[in-house]
Amino acid sequence: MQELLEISNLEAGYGLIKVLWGANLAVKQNECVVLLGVNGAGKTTLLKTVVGLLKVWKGKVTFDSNDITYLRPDIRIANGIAYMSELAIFPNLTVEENLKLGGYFKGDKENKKRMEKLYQYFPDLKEYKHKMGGSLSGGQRKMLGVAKTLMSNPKLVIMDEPSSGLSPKFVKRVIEVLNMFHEEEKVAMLIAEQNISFLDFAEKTYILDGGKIIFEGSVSELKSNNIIREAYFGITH
Amino acid sequence: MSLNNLMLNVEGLIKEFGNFRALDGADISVKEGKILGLAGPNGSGKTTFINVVSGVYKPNGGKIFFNGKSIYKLEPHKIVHLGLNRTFQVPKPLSGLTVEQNVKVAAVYGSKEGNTKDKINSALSSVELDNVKHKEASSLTSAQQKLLGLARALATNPKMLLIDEIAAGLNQHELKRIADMLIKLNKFGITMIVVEHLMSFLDILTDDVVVMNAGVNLFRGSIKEASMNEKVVEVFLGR
Amino acid sequence: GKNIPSVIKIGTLYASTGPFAKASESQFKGLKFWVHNVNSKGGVFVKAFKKKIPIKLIAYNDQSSTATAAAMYNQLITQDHANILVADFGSVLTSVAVPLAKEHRRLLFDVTGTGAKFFTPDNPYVVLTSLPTSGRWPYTLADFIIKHKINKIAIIYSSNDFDQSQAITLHNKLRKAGINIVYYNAVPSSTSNYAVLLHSIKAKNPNAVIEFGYPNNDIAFLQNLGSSGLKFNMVFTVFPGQLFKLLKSNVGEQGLAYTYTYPTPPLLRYNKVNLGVGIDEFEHAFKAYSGQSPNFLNVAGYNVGLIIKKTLETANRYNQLSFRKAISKFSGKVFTLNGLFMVNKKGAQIGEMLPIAQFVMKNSKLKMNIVYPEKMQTANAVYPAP
Amino acid sequence: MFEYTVLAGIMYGLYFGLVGIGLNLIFGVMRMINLAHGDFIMLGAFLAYWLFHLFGINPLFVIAISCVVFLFLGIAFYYIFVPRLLKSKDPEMLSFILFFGLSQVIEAIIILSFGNNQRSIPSNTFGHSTFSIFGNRFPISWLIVTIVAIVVFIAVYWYFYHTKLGYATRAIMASRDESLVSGINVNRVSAFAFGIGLILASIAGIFSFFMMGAAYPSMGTNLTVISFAIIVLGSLGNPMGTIIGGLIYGLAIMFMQTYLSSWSNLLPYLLLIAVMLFKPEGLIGKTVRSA
Amino acid sequence: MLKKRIGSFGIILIIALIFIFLPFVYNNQSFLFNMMLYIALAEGLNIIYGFTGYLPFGYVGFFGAGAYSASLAILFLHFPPLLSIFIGGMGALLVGVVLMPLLKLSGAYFAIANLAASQALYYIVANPNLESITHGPYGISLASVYNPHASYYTMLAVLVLSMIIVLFIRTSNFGLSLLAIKEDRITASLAGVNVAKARAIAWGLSAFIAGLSGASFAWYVSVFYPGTVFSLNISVIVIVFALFGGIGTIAGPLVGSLILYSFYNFIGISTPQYFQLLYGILIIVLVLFLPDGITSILQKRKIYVP
Ligand SMILES: Nc1ncnc2c1ncn2[C@@H]1O[C@H](COP(=O)(O)OP(=O)(O)OP(=O)(O)O)[C@@H](O)[C@H]1O
Ligand SMILES: Nc1ncnc2c1ncn2[C@@H]1O[C@H](COP(=O)(O)OP(=O)(O)OP(=O)(O)O)[C@@H](O)[C@H]1O
Ligand SMILES: [Mg+2]
Ligand SMILES: [Mg+2]
Repeated sequence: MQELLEISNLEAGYGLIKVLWGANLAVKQNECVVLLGVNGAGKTTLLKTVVGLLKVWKGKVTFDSNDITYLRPDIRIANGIAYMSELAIFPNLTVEENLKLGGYFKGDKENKKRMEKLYQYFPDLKEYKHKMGGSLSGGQRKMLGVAKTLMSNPKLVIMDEPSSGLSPKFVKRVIEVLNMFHEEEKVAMLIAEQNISFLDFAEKTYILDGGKIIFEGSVSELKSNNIIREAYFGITH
Repeated sequence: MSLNNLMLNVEGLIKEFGNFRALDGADISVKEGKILGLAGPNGSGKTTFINVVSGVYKPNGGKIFFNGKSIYKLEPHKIVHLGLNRTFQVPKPLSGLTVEQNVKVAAVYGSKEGNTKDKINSALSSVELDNVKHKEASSLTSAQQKLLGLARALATNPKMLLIDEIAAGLNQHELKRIADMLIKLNKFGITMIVVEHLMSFLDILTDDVVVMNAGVNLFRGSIKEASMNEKVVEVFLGR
Repeated sequence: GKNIPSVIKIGTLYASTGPFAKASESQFKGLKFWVHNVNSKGGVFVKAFKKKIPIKLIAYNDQSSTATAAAMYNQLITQDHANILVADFGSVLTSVAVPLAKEHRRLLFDVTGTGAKFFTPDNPYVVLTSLPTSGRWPYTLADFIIKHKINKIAIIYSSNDFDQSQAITLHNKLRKAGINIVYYNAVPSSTSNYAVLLHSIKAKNPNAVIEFGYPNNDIAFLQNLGSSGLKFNMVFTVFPGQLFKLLKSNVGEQGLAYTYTYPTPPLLRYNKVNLGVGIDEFEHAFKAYSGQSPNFLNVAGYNVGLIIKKTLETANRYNQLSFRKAISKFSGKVFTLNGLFMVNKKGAQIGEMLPIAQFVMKNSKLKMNIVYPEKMQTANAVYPAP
Repeated sequence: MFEYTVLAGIMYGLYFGLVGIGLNLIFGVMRMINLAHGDFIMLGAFLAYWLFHLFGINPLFVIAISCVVFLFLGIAFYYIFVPRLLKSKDPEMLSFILFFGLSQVIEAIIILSFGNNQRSIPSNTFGHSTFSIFGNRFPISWLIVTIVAIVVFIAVYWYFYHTKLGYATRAIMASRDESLVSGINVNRVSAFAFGIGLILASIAGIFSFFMMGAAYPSMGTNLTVISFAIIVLGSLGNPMGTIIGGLIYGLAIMFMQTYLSSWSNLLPYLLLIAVMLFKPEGLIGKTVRSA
Repeated sequence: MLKKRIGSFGIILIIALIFIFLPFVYNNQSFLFNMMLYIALAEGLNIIYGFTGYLPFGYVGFFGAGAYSASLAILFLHFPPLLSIFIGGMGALLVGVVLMPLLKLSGAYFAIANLAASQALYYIVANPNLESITHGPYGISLASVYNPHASYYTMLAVLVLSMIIVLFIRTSNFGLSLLAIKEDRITASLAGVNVAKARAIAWGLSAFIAGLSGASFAWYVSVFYPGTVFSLNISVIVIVFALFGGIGTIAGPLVGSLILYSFYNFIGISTPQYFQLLYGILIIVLVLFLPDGITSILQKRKIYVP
């Protein structure tokens, strides 16, 4: 199958500090990729560079066979990428307005339909739809972030730690919802996560370390790698 | 259970935001030297509980005793001086200051006891941030910023800590490291309430958990009992 | 040793920006015009040296700021050693110069700073040249009202030194004459909307409305009056007589018709003078010099020049106290295009009385009549206003 | 008298809502304090003055011209200043200084080119007549200004709540970064909003003659200060709240003038401080959590 | 720390010596006086703005309060000038205490509320109804105690005091706690800092300095109007001076005032018509290209700026 997103030899960072040292990564059409990496490895930096919040220093990013390395973020989004950052929401807008902005490129009618669908999975959001995003609890914000990202029907969803801070019930719920969109709308996903429950649904995994990809492979390959098991899952045998 | 060795005793705590009750009469107590796990579905009021107990938000009713003394509606810095501190779920570093300066403020103003330099060094080494102490706090990753928050709290010589989801977003290996860190601190005599969603993490720390729901405590007992409790499974763990 | 200076240094300030810029620049231009005139004739005659000496004008921009003005006056005195010090326009910018001049024993020629407290018996180093102190302005106005037995008066004034001292004088004089004052209120100098105030005044049904304000206030007042549809028998404002063109362009001839004001040169035409030129000749020459017809402040600036000239011609010795003595000597004897020059012991101007004028419509053109005092009168007042 | 005061207060207040709204819009979208706001009002006034006196163009038509002129001006200023400013540590406070500089430049240029005279458009431009409400007579120009203000408010409301651009503008007000990744062209939308902010200021300027007597180059500072009072009374960062701020200001001034005239300039500021202390988010603002 | 303190003391000493002896060689005392005045005000503003992040848009309110308190002490209580200057400082401090609740506000809200407060104060003082107390719009004349030399050296003392206070804050833990408050109030309070008290102290010191400066100014000029000492321009100019140099240091406001005030005078004299234009352009260019002030050039090179 064709590559949807392709990152090659990516270098980027903040000010004078280089964080990514030539990362390579690819996501195929309708593929689900989980990006692992210890704290500080540069996962957030990588995702931000892909959506254009950070400048690329060196390397190339292609999406849908277009070179998007130097495009503005909004154009990348318009081309079919949806992004959920770690903070994920508009604090001064209501929950409902947040969701609507998730579907910025969609019509009102379509937005309404999608919103109702997402409310079914996240009843809290429905209950608080007129509350300000910024007054929600940490976990509620994550739910809002996830739901907001799914409002548009993108080709590729990029999420930065969608499950952190969610209660176990909602971690399951989020995985369920992502799975559903993955199947129904053939969305490709690139998700930076630490929660191992996400592995069950990944088709490919990458491990980022020190700004470089040090592992690429399927979940079973990952799980059978002893060193990685020790470093990432704390399982020692 | 005699009242004397309750380090923190909260009864019927109420907090309202407009006409919404985020805490609706929560009762939570911890004995000196223990670790209490605090879990519950998103939005159940865990962070609000910490916010109110630490004085960041003013309560609308109930009682809060720390070491036998009421700290109800006391200002945060006074509560800190009594020996109770907390960390934040969404980290709030002093962004423009260096890591070391972050901790220094706490060491100087948090408590009179002890040598400032020593307090800074030991707090930073407890959370393993000594290698980045000259970095600006804003350049740390969010996980590091949470640890920095813990270091600031430690530098105030706390008797008790309220820890809010310090392990969220970490991998299993890192979780273990943080858990060990907390256990070590507990061994030095710091009582704790640890808010966390991952039961496996709480499991390493303690066998005593409270599960909150909708602003009240739903369950108290061991983790095993919790995982078999119908209601807890229903609202928190999910089937 | 008597070494004769090659030039007489006159130091002054002006403001090119800020609230006083417009007025200050006009006054400055008048002074420059005078300097231009005397220098084209080889300078002024200085009696102490029995010799004509050219003038050198040193001028700085204080940008309407008193703090800057203080530093600049100081600069003029201490760095540039100006022989003669001329104040910037108005009380505010003059205020900082008064103590400085006194401290450095330099005679301050105060052109338009009319604040009464500048003039104290213990300070010989200030003299007001081109306007009376503001408390004296309404003397003739009060007489006019008393003489015509106009009762029920409304006085509205902006709360600043200049306007309040006029209001107080008028209030006291009318009270003494037993005239009923039905409305007496201060408004902030920043007031720009008089619509509601006018209705409050109308509610008291006065025969005359006297508004003391800065030019901004007068403009807003007259405009609001015009568009409100309200009518009063008599309306008086301060500035149409000083800044006629400005007021006319802002409120229109209709807005000024039948209102009263204090006329000043060039609206007042003093041609029989014993110092300098008369107003006709001045107007002509000034137009040739600057391309514009002069306003009152041009006259005021020119007038201070005339007084300086007379001072230098009169003083026996070339020092500041002799200058002051010389002024006392010719005070009351000099008549310029600005009227009679007469100062009291404190240096305050008491000669130039401000008459009362009324604008009338004649052949649908605006015309100004002097209606009081009688000896200057050119027409009877049209009262009540049509 | 009471009735008259209320009516005048409302009309005057609506006009002052117009004076403040552009400042609030720019603050809301960019978190920038446009200290040159009053100078843009002054520019609007001068544009109207010149067009009226040179070509006899009625102030109402100047609105259309100023929409074009100030939109371009706004977009240009946005691209020159804002992106750079946003990169600094404390854009909100720095904007304060930067726009102070800009206000100095504008004032200086106008004085250098036209002198520091007061100028006005005759108050009978819209005819000599007066109109009356409940037996109270007001100048016709007030009616026109009131109508203009209301139309402008409706237009702003429409822009914010019924156009995609306005919707995006509100999103940027809430969070610039999140807007970027929601697919909004943040620079373009903000530049447009900046332009609208200046257009609103200029419209207030066009009608300043009828509500404030005359216009002059150095009138800006005072207007900026009053605008601040008004937008905070309503709600900082919420443009529609400005209308409420304006009304309170207008009514307060008129009542003070009627009943306690010499203190009338004090009231808005006391009101402002009181609102800040007891309801700092403004009379209709909302807050988000701090921990 | 000790080294830094000594270094900073050196600067203060040099500045003091310069202003002690300069009048003997350069006799435009008013220029020197204003220079000292603006430095002191910029340092005073620095205390609250540079270290706690509260931008006092209405800083001139304290200045005016100081000028008026001192003048009234002289006129009504017949206090000697020096005592009255102190009363001026206390008057401003009192205003600061009254305005303390404003510190609950943050960012632009605070700046604007403070502006409103200073305007309110101005309109109260200038109100003709209070003529018997404040002389209303008529202004104040202190001709009886006029003494440019004594007031010059008083201003110098105020200047030195302001710099010493900033020095102390800059090099003490108290200063660090203020910086912590600036970054995040809640975090600072959980580090044990009594936020309300710390910022009240900074606020009070800042007000006190402005009050002393205003009082000295009143004595020096001896004739002034309410509009003179409550002019919003003073606030804005002082903010611009402080930012131009760079806030949070002693040197920043000092250098900023020295350069800009000289510029204001000398360029202002030679090219008056274009001065305002140049000044405006200078400010714009500075904010865009050197937003942290000129001293930040050194700081970026890791050179310590006292
Ligand atoms: N704004 C910044 N300025 C300077 N350095 C930064 C900044 N943000 C992140 N860094 C540095 O970049 C590195 C990578 O950070 P990044 O946030 O990408 O890690 P991450 O893998 O997402 O970690 P986490 O699991 O904690 O989210 C870290 O060393 C961090 O200190
Ligand atoms: N300042 C506030 N204003 C309004 N509502 C608030 C505020 N703070 C908290 N809430 C509400 O109170 C409820 C409890 O929030 P809290 O943050 O305590 O939950 P939590 O148990 O910590 O959840 P999580 O596990 O997601 O962090 C939520 O519904 C939240 O929206
Ligand atoms: Mg990350
Ligand atoms: Mg929480």
